[in-house]
Amino acid sequence: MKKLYGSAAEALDGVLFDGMLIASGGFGLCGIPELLIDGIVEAGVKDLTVASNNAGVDDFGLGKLLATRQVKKMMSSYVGENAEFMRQYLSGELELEFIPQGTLAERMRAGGAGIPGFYTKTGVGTVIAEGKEVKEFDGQEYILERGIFADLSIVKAWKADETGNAIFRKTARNFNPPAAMCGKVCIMEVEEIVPTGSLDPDAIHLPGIYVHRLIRGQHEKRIEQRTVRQKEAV
Amino acid sequence: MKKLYGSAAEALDGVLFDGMLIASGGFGLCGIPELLIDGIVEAGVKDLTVASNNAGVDDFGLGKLLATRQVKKMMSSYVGENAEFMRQYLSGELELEFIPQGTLAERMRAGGAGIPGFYTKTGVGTVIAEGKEVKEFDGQEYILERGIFADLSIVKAWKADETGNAIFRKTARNFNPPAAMCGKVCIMEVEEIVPTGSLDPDAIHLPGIYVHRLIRGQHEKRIEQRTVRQKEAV
Amino acid sequence: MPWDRNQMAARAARELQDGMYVNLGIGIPTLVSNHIPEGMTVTLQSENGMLGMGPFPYEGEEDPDLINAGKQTITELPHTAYFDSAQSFGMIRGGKIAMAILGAMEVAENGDLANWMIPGKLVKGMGGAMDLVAGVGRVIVVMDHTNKHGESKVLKECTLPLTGKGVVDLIITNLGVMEVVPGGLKLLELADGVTEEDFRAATEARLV
Amino acid sequence: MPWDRNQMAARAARELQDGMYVNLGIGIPTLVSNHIPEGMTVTLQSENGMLGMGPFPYEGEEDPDLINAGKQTITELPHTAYFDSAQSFGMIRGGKIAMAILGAMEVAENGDLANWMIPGKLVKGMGGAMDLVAGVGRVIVVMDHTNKHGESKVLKECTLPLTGKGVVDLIITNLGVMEVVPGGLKLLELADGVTEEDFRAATEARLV
Repeated sequence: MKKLYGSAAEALDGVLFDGMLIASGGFGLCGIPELLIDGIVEAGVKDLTVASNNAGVDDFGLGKLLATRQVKKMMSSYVGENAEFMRQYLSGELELEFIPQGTLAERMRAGGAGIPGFYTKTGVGTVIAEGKEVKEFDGQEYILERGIFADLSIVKAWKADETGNAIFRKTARNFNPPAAMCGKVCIMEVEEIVPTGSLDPDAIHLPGIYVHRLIRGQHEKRIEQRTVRQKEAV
Repeated sequence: MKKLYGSAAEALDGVLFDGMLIASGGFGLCGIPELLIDGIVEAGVKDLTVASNNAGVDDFGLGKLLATRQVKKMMSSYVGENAEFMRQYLSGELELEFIPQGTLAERMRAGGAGIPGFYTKTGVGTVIAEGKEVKEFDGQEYILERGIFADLSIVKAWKADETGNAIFRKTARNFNPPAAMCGKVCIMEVEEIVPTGSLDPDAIHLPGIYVHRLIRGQHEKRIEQRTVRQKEAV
Repeated sequence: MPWDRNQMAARAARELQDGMYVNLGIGIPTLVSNHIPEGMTVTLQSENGMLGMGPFPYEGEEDPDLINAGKQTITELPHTAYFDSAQSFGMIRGGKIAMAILGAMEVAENGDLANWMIPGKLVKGMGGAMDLVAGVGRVIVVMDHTNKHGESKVLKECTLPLTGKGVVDLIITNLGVMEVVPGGLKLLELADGVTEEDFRAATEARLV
Repeated sequence: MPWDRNQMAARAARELQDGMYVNLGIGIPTLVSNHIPEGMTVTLQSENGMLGMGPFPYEGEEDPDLINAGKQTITELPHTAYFDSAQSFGMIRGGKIAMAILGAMEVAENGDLANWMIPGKLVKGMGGAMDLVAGVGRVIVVMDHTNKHGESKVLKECTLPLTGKGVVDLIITNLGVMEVVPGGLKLLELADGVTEEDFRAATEARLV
């Protein structure tokens, strides 16, 4: 069974529908599935709910899907690097569910691991706990959080073999593995396809079982906050 | 702060007490903390509860701790490769909590990740569910399982640097990472200490933050079921 | 003539599809890997923490760090990936493994499965069986139709403690193949030379 | 004279111990890394998925795949390890990070912390702050003692939506250092030239 597709459009063919829940990897603009986001913009599917830690910037990343008004709701921990996002949110056009960053990552991981709910102390006593079941364990309060089961996962890795075994690079790993795990279908974009057998089986971050479709392409990899230090005088 | 100790006895000094809960890595005899088990035998601490997928064989692995009657209770998914174990169990000298293998791994991982409870469908409608809270999610029943918070984790890795960043080899990884995560104190034994900076930071299986003490030593690495195939005639 | 172990394994192998990730239990299910059709890629999981399980090693090439869930020495393949047991059972519980092919002591017409414990006898534990039957996409049982006393193992209700409730999808025995459907079992196929009468006589469960 | 940002960071750095794994928030907490004593090893976590965070890169050496939780380009160190965000927050929630040093809008005498949201103003989200304050071993707040209107930020009760309930252990402001103890805050230390009277006048919370 071939997992490798020729383009984002081909890989997305047949899996998109209006109103679907999409989980996306990436943190800020780092490790985001650039090509698949472009593909979804092109496909024009709408009323999307997108679980992603951030929402991109105006002209890059998930910001592009917001610009086209394809997103109905975001599930995120930190947004607002994006003027159009804030405009839609403040005008009530866009729903937003704030989720603590670790709870979001764990909710994705839980969905991928067949865990419909887990207890955490994150958010106890805050607005995050409102409407959630509270349970005591050993005298401490915890709240029940739900696994995320997405219709589609879109993720970005560095390298993969043709069976989808993938490795990520540095902090571009971030939400990509948990996002990949929680989708009924997972599509992954990579910078490089390597021959099967050339990755160290001990060093694979995401086994191919999680990856249903695979594309390779050029990535812009934009930097959001370029910060440098001065070379000390020799 | 130095994590590297000279011997199992030195590494175990000050962390053992009667009645404690120890989580151990390993599957069968593969990837077990041989040296630390020997060290605990020598230390003579007793009334231990040990969470480990298996219980070793009569003269190797956790079987040694059973032979000396230091174990009060095992939390395991599969036992009985061990005559002394079965004798103690059948005579009522040893308590045994059977835990499905995946539930055991997840309970360790949960404890390490600060999750006191999670829901799973594993064991629903079986003896495993008896006495456990049942909850419905989306029309399906799940049972509540608890995170394991161990007093001590004993694990075995292949290589580590001096800060405890560790890599495992092939299927010897098994329960070692989740066991390592769930202990208040984690002691790791390795076959090789490598200079800090020589491991690829993208390829580290267990970051050193989980590892409090570290020893290097010779491992027997006994094979439980040697199974081979015949070379085809050329 | 009823099917032998190899024929049962071959029949089970016909349930495989190209690209599938599969978990094979101990016993007859292990033989299924000998019957994967040429040109079809099926990736075997070993639940201790491996995808892409290869054959047994040649003498002298055994590696103590490379064993399967039955603790036997095995080998790796070009597409092998290793991971820890929490991740491994995450993919099982999360439904990423398309199919498990397992042995059984008893199966009931509602899909209940018993394959881990006989009260009063030595109990070694369920290992990963409960996780597998609860989590994987499709559970196929391969077993003899009757026990050594000639009593049906395909029952109205299991008498032994369950491994999973309503978890079995397909039953392959030495006498034929049954699908678990609402209301009972649907006979899909008879082993060569087994009559429907023979089959019904050996089956306690309701056939619909 | 009250402490300046650097003096507050230096004071916070005195809470560090050799071998600690620490998470530093944005703003003054980031400056703490400039005050780690010579010879002491402190490993910084970046909660997007990294232990062993190094300094900013030199011009031209920025790597888009290597950023901190503030999305700034950074570098790695010899003992760096990368992992995914679920693992990263697993270690936070699991109490493996010994200490977090964070900024705040308000802190209350019972350890309540508010640092993510002002109703009616633009809300960008809590990011990882709620996970950090709920999970790490010890939470140290570093902030100005009063707001720009001169009103105390060290309160009897927080007025803003909470980031965490009863989570703060130590408060370092430009006026001094307080520990959260049963019944209120214990004044541990005054900034140079700040009198206890000044300090009390600027503090709404009960000092015990």
